Parts: sequence; C-alpha cells; structure tokens
Amino acid sequence: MIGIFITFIGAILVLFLGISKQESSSKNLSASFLFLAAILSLVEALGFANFSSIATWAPKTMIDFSQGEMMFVSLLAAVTSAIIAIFPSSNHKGSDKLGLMMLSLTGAFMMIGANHLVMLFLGIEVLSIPLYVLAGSDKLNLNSNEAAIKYFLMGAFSTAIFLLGCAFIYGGTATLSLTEIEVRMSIVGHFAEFPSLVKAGVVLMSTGLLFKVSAFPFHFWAPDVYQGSPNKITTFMAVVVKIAGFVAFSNFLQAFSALSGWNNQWIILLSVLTIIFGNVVALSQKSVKRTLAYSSIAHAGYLLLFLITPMQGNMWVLFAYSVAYALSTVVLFYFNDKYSTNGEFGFSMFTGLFHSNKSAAILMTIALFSIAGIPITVGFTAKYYLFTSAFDVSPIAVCIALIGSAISIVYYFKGFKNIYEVDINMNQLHASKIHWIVYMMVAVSIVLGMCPYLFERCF
Amino acid sequence: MEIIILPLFLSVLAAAFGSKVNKIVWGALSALTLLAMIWVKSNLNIQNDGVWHTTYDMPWFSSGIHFTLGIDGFTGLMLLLTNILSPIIIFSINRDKQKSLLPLILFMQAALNGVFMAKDGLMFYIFWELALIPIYFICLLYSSKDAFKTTIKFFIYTFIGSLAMLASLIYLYLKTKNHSFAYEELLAVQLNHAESIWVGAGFLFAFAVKIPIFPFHSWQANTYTYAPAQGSMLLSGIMLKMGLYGLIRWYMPIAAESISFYQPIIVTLSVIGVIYGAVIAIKQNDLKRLIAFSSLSHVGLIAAGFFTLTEIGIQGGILQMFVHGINVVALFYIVEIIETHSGSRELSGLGGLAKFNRLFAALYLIVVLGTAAVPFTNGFPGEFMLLKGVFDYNTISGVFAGLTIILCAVYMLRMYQFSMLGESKTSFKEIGIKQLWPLIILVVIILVIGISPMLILDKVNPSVQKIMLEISNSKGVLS
Amino acid sequence: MNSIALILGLPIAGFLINGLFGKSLPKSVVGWLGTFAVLASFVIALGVFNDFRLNPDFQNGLDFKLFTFLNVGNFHVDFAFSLDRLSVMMTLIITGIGSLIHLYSIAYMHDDEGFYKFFAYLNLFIFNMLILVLGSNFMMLFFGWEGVGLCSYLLIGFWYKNAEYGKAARKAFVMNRIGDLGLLMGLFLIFHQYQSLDYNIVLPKIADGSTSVYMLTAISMCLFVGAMGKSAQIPLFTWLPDAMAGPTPVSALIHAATMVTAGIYLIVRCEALFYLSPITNNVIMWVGLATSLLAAFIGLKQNDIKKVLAYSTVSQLGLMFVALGCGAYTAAMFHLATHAFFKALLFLGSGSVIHAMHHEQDIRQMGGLKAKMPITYITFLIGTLAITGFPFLSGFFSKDEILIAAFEHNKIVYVLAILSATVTGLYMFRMFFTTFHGTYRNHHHSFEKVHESPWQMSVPLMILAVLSVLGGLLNLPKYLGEGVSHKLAHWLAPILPMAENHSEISHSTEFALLGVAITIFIVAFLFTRFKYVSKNAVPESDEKTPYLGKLLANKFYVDEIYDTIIVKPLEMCSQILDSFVDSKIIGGFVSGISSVLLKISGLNKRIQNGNIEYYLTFMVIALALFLGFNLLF
Amino acid sequence: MLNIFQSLDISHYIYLSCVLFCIGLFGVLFRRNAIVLLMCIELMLNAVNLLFAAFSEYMGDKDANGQMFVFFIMVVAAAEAAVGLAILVMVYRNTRKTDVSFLDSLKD
Repeated sequence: MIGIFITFIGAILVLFLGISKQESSSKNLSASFLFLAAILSLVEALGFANFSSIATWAPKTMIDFSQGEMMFVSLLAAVTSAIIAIFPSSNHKGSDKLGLMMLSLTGAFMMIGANHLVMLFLGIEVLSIPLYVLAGSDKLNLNSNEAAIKYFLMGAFSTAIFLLGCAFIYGGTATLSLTEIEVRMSIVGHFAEFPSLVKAGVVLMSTGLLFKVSAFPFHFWAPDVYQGSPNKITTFMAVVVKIAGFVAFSNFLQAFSALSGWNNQWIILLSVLTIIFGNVVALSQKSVKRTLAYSSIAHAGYLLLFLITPMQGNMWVLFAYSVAYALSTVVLFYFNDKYSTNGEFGFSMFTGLFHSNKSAAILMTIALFSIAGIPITVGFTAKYYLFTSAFDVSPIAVCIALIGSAISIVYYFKGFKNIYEVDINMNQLHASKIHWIVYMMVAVSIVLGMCPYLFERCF
Repeated sequence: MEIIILPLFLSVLAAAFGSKVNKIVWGALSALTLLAMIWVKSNLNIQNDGVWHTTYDMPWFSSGIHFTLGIDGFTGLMLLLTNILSPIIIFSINRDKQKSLLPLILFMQAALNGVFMAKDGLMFYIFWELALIPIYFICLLYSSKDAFKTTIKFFIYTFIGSLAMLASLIYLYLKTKNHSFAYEELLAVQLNHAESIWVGAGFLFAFAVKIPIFPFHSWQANTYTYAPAQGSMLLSGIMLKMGLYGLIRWYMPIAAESISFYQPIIVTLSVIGVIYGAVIAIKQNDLKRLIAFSSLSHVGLIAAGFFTLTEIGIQGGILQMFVHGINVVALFYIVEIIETHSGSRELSGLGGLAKFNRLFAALYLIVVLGTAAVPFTNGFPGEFMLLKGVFDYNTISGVFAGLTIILCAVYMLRMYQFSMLGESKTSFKEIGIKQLWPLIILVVIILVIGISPMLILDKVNPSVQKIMLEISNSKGVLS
Repeated sequence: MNSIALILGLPIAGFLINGLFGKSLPKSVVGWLGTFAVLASFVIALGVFNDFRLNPDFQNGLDFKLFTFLNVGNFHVDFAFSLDRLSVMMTLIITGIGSLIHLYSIAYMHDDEGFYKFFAYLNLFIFNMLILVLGSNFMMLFFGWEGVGLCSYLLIGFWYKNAEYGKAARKAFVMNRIGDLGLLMGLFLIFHQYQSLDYNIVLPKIADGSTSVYMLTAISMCLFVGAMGKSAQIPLFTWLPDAMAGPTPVSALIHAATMVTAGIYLIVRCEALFYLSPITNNVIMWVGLATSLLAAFIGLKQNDIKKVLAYSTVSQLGLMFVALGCGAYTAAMFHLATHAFFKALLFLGSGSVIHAMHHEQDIRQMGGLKAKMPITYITFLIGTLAITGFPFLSGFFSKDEILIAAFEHNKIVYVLAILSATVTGLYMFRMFFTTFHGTYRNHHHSFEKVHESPWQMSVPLMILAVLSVLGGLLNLPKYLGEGVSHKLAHWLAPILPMAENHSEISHSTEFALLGVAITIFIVAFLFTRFKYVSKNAVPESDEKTPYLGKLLANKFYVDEIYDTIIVKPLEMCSQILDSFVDSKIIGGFVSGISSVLLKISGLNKRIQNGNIEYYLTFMVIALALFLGFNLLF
Repeated sequence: MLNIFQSLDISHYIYLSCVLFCIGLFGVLFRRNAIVLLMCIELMLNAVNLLFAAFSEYMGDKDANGQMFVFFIMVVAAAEAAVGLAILVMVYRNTRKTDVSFLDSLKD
C-alpha cells in the first residue's frame, strides 16, 4: 500500500510542478519518488517493516496487497524509475509527462492489488487514460498522433467489452468482490443457476485483459502503438501494462478457479496461438521497435501459460518471468532509443557496435540472451520455472512454447549480425556513454540467472 | 569444480589481457586444467570403479536441483580430450584474432568440462547451452564469408534439439519422487512404453543434431566450412562428442525402455550416414567440407556402434570418440596450416606441398592414416570394435558400415595426394617447428593409442560396465 | 632375448633410425643399416629354422606375447606372435630375399633424394610382413595385412611428384582395402563362431568338423576375398600392374616375392577351413585359373618390361591359387618359394636393365643388351628359363607339381593350366629376346653408355640365380628318389593336417605329363626365338596392333570397365548426393521450413495494414469466435 | 413487495442491453468518423450501465454494488471522452481530418 501512496503523491507533485518546469528538472525527483516507493514496498514485502497502519482506511474488500503483490509493486516502481532515469528527457517545458507516467503506474498498482471488480476497472482506466495521452505526447509527430488515437479507440472499445463482462458476472454471481466470487463459485450448485452468464462474463472480461496484455487475437494495437509512441512511453507500456495486466489477470482467474478446467482450455489455445503468431510475425519485421513489439506479444503468450498453472503459491514464477522480461526489454528499448536516428529504425543502427563500443555490444548481447532465454541469464531461469510449472498441465503447449522460443532466436540474433559486423563508417552515436543503471540491470539479470533460488525465497 | 572454474577464470583474464600475452602462455595455462583434473582426482581419492563419483554438490535452483559434478572413467576420458585439445586449439590461433578468440575458447573449455561432469539434468542442459554460445560467436566473428545465415542455422538447429532435450528432462523431473534432476533420481524413473518413446525422442533429437546422425546433419558442412579453423576444431573435435556422450550417459540409461524401439532406426540411419558422408566426401574440393563429411561418416559409425548395445560396440565407440576428436582436430590444424601458408584450401589449387616440408608431410600422412583406420594408428582399434559390434548386431549393416574402410581410404588418400603430392602449384611459406609441435603431440597420441588402445579402454571399462548394468537393470533390454 | 622379438625388432629399429634421423645420416650408413637389419633377422630366422630341423622338441614352435591389444567383454586379442614351420619358411623367404633387395637398392636408389625414406619404408615393410606371417592370431595377420598394404602404397607412390604414380598407389591401396574388408568380415565371422581369433584355438575347432559347412563356406569366402585383394586375383588384380610405378626393388620385393603371396599364406594357414569348404575350393580354383589365363594373355602384348613381369606375377599367383583350389597346399607353397626366387631375380634383372637404360622401360627401345650386360643377361636368362619351366630348374618342379595336382583334380583345369604355362613361355621369351637379343633400338641414349650394374646389384642377381636353379631341391618329385624328395611336404606336414600328401598318380602318367610340360616349353622357346631372334621382329606400337592384339594390349579393357561401372557411377553418385540430395532435399527441407515461416510471417502485412477499422473488425470476429467456442464447448 | 421493475423477467433486460451494446458495437465497426465512434462507445457503456442497474434491482436484497459501479462507469466514461476528444483535436490540428481510416501510416 505504501508504494501506491508514494507514487500517487509523487505523481500529483510532479504534475503540478510540471506546469512551469522543464521535464529534465523533474526527472530526478520523480525517479527518486519511484525508487523510494520501490524500496519501501520491497522492505514491506520481505517483512522487514510493516506500513499497513497507513492503509487502514482503504477497505480490504476493495484493495489489498499480499506480500507477493508488493513484490510486483516494487518491481514496477523500480523499473519505471529506471526508465525515467535512463531515457533522455526533452528540455521542453512540461514535466507533466513524468507525472502522467507515475499516475499511470498508480493505476497499475491498483490493478495489482484489486480485490473487487470496480477497483480492477478503475485500475485499468487509471492505467490507460494517462497512457492514451502519453502515446500522443509527441504532439507534432503524426505517428505519435496516430498511435494515440488508435490506442484510445481500441482501448475504450475493449473497456466496454470488459464492462459488459463485469455486468454478466455480477448478474451471475450477485457480487463484485473477487474473494466473494471465489467463495460463491466454489459452492456447488450455486453456480449452476447462470452458468453461461458467468462463462460469458469471464470470456468478455478476459478479452478486456487480453487486450491489455496484447495477446493474440487482441494484439492489433500493440505493434502500431509501440511504433508510434515515444520510446520512453513504449518501454513503459511494454513493461508495466503487460506485467500489471498479468498480475490482475491471474488474480481475476484465481477467483474463478472452480472453472479452471474450462478456463485452461481456451487459455492454452490462445497461449499457443499467441506464441506462434508473435514469434513468426516478428521474423519478417524490419524495424527494431516492431520486432520488439511482436516479441512482447510472444512473451504474452508464454505468460499465458502461467495462467493454467495452479497460481496460488506460485506467484513467484510470474514474478521471475516479469523480472526477466522487464530487465531485458528495458535494456533493449534503451539501446534502440539511443542508436535510432531519424531515418533509421532498422537493425542496421547497430552495425559495427562491437568494434566501436565494446561494452555496449556486450551489454546488448547479454540482454538479448536473457530475452531469448539462454542459460545463466535470468531469462532462462524464468522460462525454465514457467515451463516446468505449466508442463504438468499441458506438455504439448510447453513443447510449442519451446519451439516458439527457438524461432525467437532468429530475430533476437538478427541483431548480432549487425553488432559484430565490421563497419567502415563508424556510427557517431555509438561512442556515447551508457547509463550506469543499464550496467546494473544487466548485472542483475546475470546474478539472478546464476542464483535463481532468490526468487522462491522472496515469496 | 576447479576443472570448470579454472578455464572460466582464465577466460575472464583473457578478456582483459588477451592480446598482451603470448598465446603459448595461454595454451599452457589452459593445459593447467589437466593438472586440476589430477588434483581433483587425488584430492578426493577417486577410484576408477565405475561409480560416477560426486566431486562437488551444492543446492541450486531449488531443493531438487543441485549443482552436482561427478567424475568417473568415462567423464575422465572426455575431460582429458577436452583439455588436451583446448590448448592445442589455442596454439593455432592467429595473433590478430587472439584477443577475441581466447576468452571464447577458454569459456568453451569450461562449459564443455561442465557438460561432461554435470550430474544433474538441468545442469547438463545449462552447460550444454553454454557451450553453444562461444562457438556461435567464434563462428560469427571470424567466419570466412558473410556466413550469418549458416551460423544462425547451426545455432537454431542445435538449439531446437536441446530444447527437445529440455522438454524430456522436465517431463522426467516431474515424474521423480521428490521433484529432482539428480542423475540417480532420473534413472529411477519408470516409464511406460509410450512415455519412454517420447522422452527418448527428445533426447535423441538433441543428440542426433549435435552428433550429427544422418538426416540431421545439414548444418554441419557449411558451418565447418565458414567457421574459422578454431571453430571447426572445437565443433568437430569436442562438441560432437557431447552428443555421443549424452547418448551413452543420459539417453540410454534413462530412457532405456525406448532403446529397443529406436535401435533399428538409429542403426540404419547411422549406417546410411556412414556411407552417405563417405560418398559425398569423395568428390569434395574444399578441404574443410571434405573433413566435415568424413566426420559425418565417422561419427555415424560411432552412433551405430552405441546402438548395437554390445559391449564391444559401446567401448569401441567411446574409444573412437576420443580418437576422432584427436584426428579431426589434427586434420583441421593441418588445413589451417595449409591455408595460412599457401592461401588456399581448395584441392584443385593445391598439390606438391610435400617437398616444402618433409616433417609436415609425414605428420599429415600419419593423421590421414589414422583417420583411415590403418593398423598401428588410433583409428584402427576403435573402428574394428565398432564394425564388429555392428556386424554382430546385424550382418548386413555390418557389411555396409564396413564399406567405410574402403571409401575412407579413397577420400583421405585423395585428399592427401591432391594437397601434398604431385607437382606443386602454389608457393608455400616456411613452416616453423613451433607450429608443428601441437601436431607432433597429436601424432604421438595417434600412434600410442593405435598400438595400445587398452590404455584408454581399461580406464573406461568400469564405467561402461556400470552404465550397461544400469541399462539392463532398469529395463531388461539387454538379454 | 626371444628370437621373435629380434626378428621383428631389427627391421622396426632400422625403420625408426632411418625414418627419424636418416636425413642427417650419410647415405652409405642408411643403406647398410637397413640391409643389415634385415640380414640379421634372416640369420636369426635361419637359427630358428635350424632348431626346428634338428630339435624334435621344437615342433610346436615359439610363442611370444607382447601385450594385450584388446580386451573388451569376451573379445580378447593379444599382440602376440608365434613361430612354426610355416612362418619360419615365410620368414626366411621374406628376410632372405628382403636383404638381397636391400643390398640391391643401395646401388639402385643411390642417386635418389629420398634415399633414407626408401630404406625406412622398406624396413617398415619387412616389419609388417613379418607381423603378417608371425602373428599368432587373425588380428595380427590383419595388422600385417593392412601394414604391408600401407607400405605398398608408400612405395608405389615413392616418387610423389608424379601424379600418375600417386594415382597408382591409391588404386593399390583402395583395391587392397576392398579385400581387407572381406578379410575383416571373415574375422568377425570367425570370432562369432569360435569366440576367439587365436590360431591355436580356432584352427583345431575348425578341424574337428563341428561347424556347419555354410558357416565354413561363408568364412572361407570372406577370407578368400581378402586373398584376392592382396594376391591380385580377378576381379581385384588391376592394381598390381599399375603398382609397377614404384621403384623396381619394390616391385621385386613387394609385388613379386612377398606381399602378394600373403593370400597364399592365409589360405595355407587356414588349410583346415578351406579343406572343409569344397565350394570355396572350387571358386578359388576357377578364379585362380581365370586370372592365370587372363594375365598371361595380357602379358603377351605388353611392351613395358615391368608390366610384362607384373602380369606374369598375376598369372603365377593364379596358378598358385589353382593349386590351393585343388588341395595341393604344398605345391602352392613350393611354387610360392620358387616364384619368389625367380620373380625377384627377373625384377631385379629388369631393374638392372632399366638402371642401365636410364629409366627406359619399353622393350621396343632396347635390344641387344647381352653384349653390354653379361651378368644381367645370364641371370635374367636363368630366371626366364626357371619361370618357363626349363627342365630341372626350380620352376619346372614347382609348376609341374601344380599341373599334376590339377590333372588329378580336373582334366579341363589341367588343359587350361597347360595353356597358361604355354603362354607364359611365349611372353617371357618374347620379352627376353626383345630385350637382350637383336639390335639396339634406342635413339635417346647411345649404346655405349649402357653399362653393367655395380656389384651391389649384381651380387643379389647372382645369388637369386643360384636359388632359381636350385630351388627345386626344396621339394623334388618322388621319381627322383624317396630320400631326397618332398622335403617341403614333410616340413609342412604338421601345419597341414588335413591335406593328403600322397600322390595317387602312377609314374607313367607323371612322366607323360612331364613330357607335355617339356614339349610346350620347347614349342614356346622355338616359336619366339624364330620370331624375335631369327626374324628380328619388333613388337608393333599399340596403335597398329589389330583386333585381338589390341584387346590384349589394352588389358581386355578391364580398367576401363571398372571405371565405367564402378568409379564413374560412384563419382556421379557423390556429386548428385552433394549437389542435389544434400543441399536440395535435406538442406532444402530445413531451409524450406524457415522460408515457409518467413512467408507466413509476411502474410501478416495484409492484416496489420494500419487501418483501425480492420483491427476492430478482426477483434470483434475473434471475440465472437472466442465466445462461441467457449460457450459451446 | 411488488416492484414495477420486476414485473418483467430479467432476461428482457439482458437482451435489451445486449442489443444496445451490439448497436454500439456495429456502430464502431461501420462508422469512420472518430466522433461517431466515440459516441458509439458511449452507447456500449450505457448498455452496460443499464444491465448493471437491472441486475442490481433484481438481486435478492437490492445489492447496491451494481449501482455504485454505474456511477464509476459514468465518471470514467466522462474522463475518457475528455481525453479522447483532446486527442481528436490534436489529430485534427495536424491532419485536418477526423476520419480514422486515413490514419494508416503505422503498419507492418
């Protein structure tokens, strides 16, 4: 709970400061707010301190953070703080973008902690509405405009579908509280009254959530919006929306664990389709950003596999995967942002990197290894945990996921061709220094890859 | 543990000071691993009684997944191979490539040692993958042409294979009593027929790609051709052995229920591969391609020998693993010398090099004869045992596999003649004796093993007995 | 020290010293070292022979185990040797003739830059050949078998700068390898049947008759395939004539006297096996006969002095196989020994000629050499007479024994063997007369420059000439008196337990057959003398030879046939496999997957076309399907 | 207690809401003007509101949760509309168009 407070206060503060200040001047402030939120949440999650007293006014039936969820809060806060810190910010007026990001993050936290459909809905909206604005924050850039309007229209549309689902579930179970729903669903006979209403509700709400996590076939917004939005926002979207979406999704589905046999069917189907789709389509992408967008769709597919496992007590698997995904995605988007110039969005931006900037090349290599799931990076560990826990339920889906990750090697490693190529005309951009946080992130992904037991211990 | 840590540490050192220190020093340092082996063996007082002794054990991923290393005769032999060849490969590096290649090769050495020592399924997989990464970069960084496609094909192909193995391992893991990847636990898993076939397929696919067994070899020739010599040496000399090692150590005891199903298939495919590789090698012009196909032919025979499940076949195969490693590295070393000294490795452009350096010619000839399995060289005992194994298993297969001794003579002698004999077509730079030392070492090994193969067979015999016991115990396949 | 160790150790020591340090040693040291190494072996072998002769306790021979070569499961093979009557005889031939040829080579190879290499190889050959005959199990035999093949390869291709020679060397090695495969399969079968490869275990088990005849036939056929390869029988004989690319001493030692007789040795060694498989015996006999005839006829039209001798060797080996096929093992061994003498003599003689003629080998370019090279002339004449069966020379007795055996066995075989012997007479005298008689025909080198060879070359010639004359003493026929006759048969009797040594043939028939033999010798001699000496005819050049002659001159086109039905298809197969099957089908399948994936990947362009209406429509369709799917199932 | 709402079966409300929702949905699919799209989405949301209210009324003890949710939806819809219109204005300034089918520069 402490995380949500600090973030929210920070957001308001930065938002108001933003009226007069430049973005770069608020950067440190917002980053430190978020970092503080991350640290405090972590401290609370690990049980070193207890800040629950300040959360007493919030009814537990609406929002409640378990220890595991606090880990996610901490992770998202930390990642966002890193995003804000490492991405260059404009010197134009208006640090309101940072404020909006923090506000959006607050929405993400609400989703994570939500215990009630209203809170879940509000979380989604608080997450989304600032993002609609942020996607279009590059006001004079037509691509950014287009991204904003696409994101907005489709987001609003999916919200409507999500809400219809809420209404159906409400009709079927006569409650909006997730805990209550779980109880009622498990009472034999109760559910029998309106089975199709509840099922339809689950499907419709899931559609809304699947849209948020950009799973096939509700992924259409992702590549376009990722491409059009400013890099910093894309990174934020790719990481925060997806992770928060999955935590919310898993909380939501846990309430319907009585239906898990039925749920698993379609989740497996969608997961397999998403993995294949994301990976295969990513193969033919020319732009780095779009490749990463499809890669993030594929990752949504892997994460869907988590939803078929008995999630109770298994949240650390999702956490591990989120950490792995967040670390490598941020690093890769960072390099994409750093080296992309106006006319240059393809892989050729990395040409000759190894020869002009060794450390950058090595960092990028490790990040690519991690996202591809090669051993002794956290990416492998996470994938391993995820697949092992899903294997019991559906070995075939896991096998397809394995094939998918093999395909993904092709486009992840496409970068290596350019990175290790010898380039005669040195790219001037390559020479610039790399933010120390990036080093930290890569180091963390290796340390966690070698000492994976840390994840299990945190929960 | 030291056996892995030492090269790993050296690798980091090499990344820092790679180009400042002479490669001979690095080679010597890399060879220190052999000392580490002896040290580990004597320190832990390990007996060669067939048991896979645990030398290091530490909980890792979770309670069921340990970081466990073990040594027995078989592992010892593979470690010996790795740590003899790695320094030699390091010797062959050109000065301008030294800085990038050294850390990669040393890292690879560490990973390979890990593969052979890993006693835990997941660790085995992890080291297996780790060994793939440096070789990928070695090929990528210094491939002779724009060979990104080839390297990525190689990587994906083997990667898919190893993922299949991972799937099998996870399946077994979930079947163990207390969810563990420990070798003993995996052995204890009882599978029914259908399960064993699927689990076996996972392992076999991984190993078949790596070995490679006949239809899974399409990555091989091009990768060898485009990779720098060091890459080809590592790939063919040591990495292929990972697959063969996996067959014997992991696949056969663990999924033994499926052996009777796969036995005829694999033996047939391998024998086809033996002839197929040999026939293609006959007309190759590029020396490296020639060696690649010859290698396909040779390892096919080893795989066939393993799958006969006869003791002589398995022991012969293990011996031949070592022998092939030595021979093929020697061959690639020779190709490297020829290429750097005459600027070409196309047979059509070579010839008559024998007159430039008699010692080199003699060493080359011995290596060629070793590959062609002439008595008194190391190729003979292994190939004899393998052919005997295959022959005992199935006479027809034995006769077809036996054709290799004819075809191998055809292409190896052709290779020797077209490069060394006849009128010389190219100039040839002076070869310093310094460059020939690694080759001399290899040739001495070739001759020693050729005369007394029992030096090696005695060492692996207890392990083989143990493994065969495990295969027959759990499943009763061996009558 | 064990005498086997010495016999084997000396040549290998010679090889090592010459091979490793020969480059820095003076030529004389190298040559004499090599020669003495073999000579010493010979002396020791003589000692052993003497022991055998004098000491009845020595009947079982000597055993010498060096170390265990392989011990895997139930498969156990020692690196072990044994000396018995058969191997002593072979050892004597090998080291005896070997040392003479070493001596000869000192002069013959004197000007060659690879002098030390040559001696090293020769010593290595002797070593391998000794392993072949001294090994106490089939594995050792195989060791030596492949080892001599290797040395043969090295020595044929000794002048490595000539690509043709290299090709010939490879051909020899590969063809030998085909035979080796047969031998190897035979070994596997033997082990499969008897669980051992040791002669002392296997041979008695074969002899006790408990093995099925099918198995015995299979084993013996496999071994015979091995023998075919090594002893140049149809269909694996074409390498031997090509092997003449090597230096002449090599041809004498390896391709006439010793290595090529390994096949005979193998069959004699496994006498029990072959005795009990009549089918194989018939095959051996007919193959031998066919080879003998074919090679003899080809020999008629060859103009290269060494090629004639090579075909003659093939033909004589064929005769030995005829003897083996007829069960006359002693006869085969007898002919093996005498053949070793006179064929080595002939080759060395031809070497002497070639040496004198500055490496000219075409007999049409020679003529009238008897004036310049008396020693060579006389010794060569003795050799020729011996091979053609001049009465009471060694060849006369040994060939006669074979003919008698054939006569006893099958009359047709006898007639054909006589034919072969006739043709032998024809081509040998043709060559002899063309070379030494008539007028000198070479225009490149003046007749004056032709000279007799140095003593290192002529001494071996003389010794061998003596042996060729007296070789018959080894196994004189019965009609010359019971006391002196059949020495060899008695000597080998313990080795050949199965074969009957008694001759059923009556003296009168025997004399009749002798008469036939002498007649054909005289006919051949007179005919060729008339043609080449009296009419002074010179063999035509290849182009002018008509019909049959052309067929013969071109060796019945056997090489061409092999080339068309085996080599070419194999090469084509290789190319098809490489460029089509491997890259298009197998490689194509793999890259096909990736290109299909890429195509599918590209299809997404149609859907992800940037138009939000499409997106929304797709989403709604997906939602409808999703709902339908979930609510219906 | 007789309730005027409950004189009809709940299924009628469900069908009505669904029909309304679908009208909005098809409006979204078939119209191109961004403002009309926005209105159609509002229609969909209002269909949901109706459903919530009906369910709330039909719950045994008049559960207020549903009605509360309606208020939240209305608030959020207003916010969304505000942001949406702002975005539209921005796009209109740059392109002088409100037709969404012309915005297709971002694609594969």
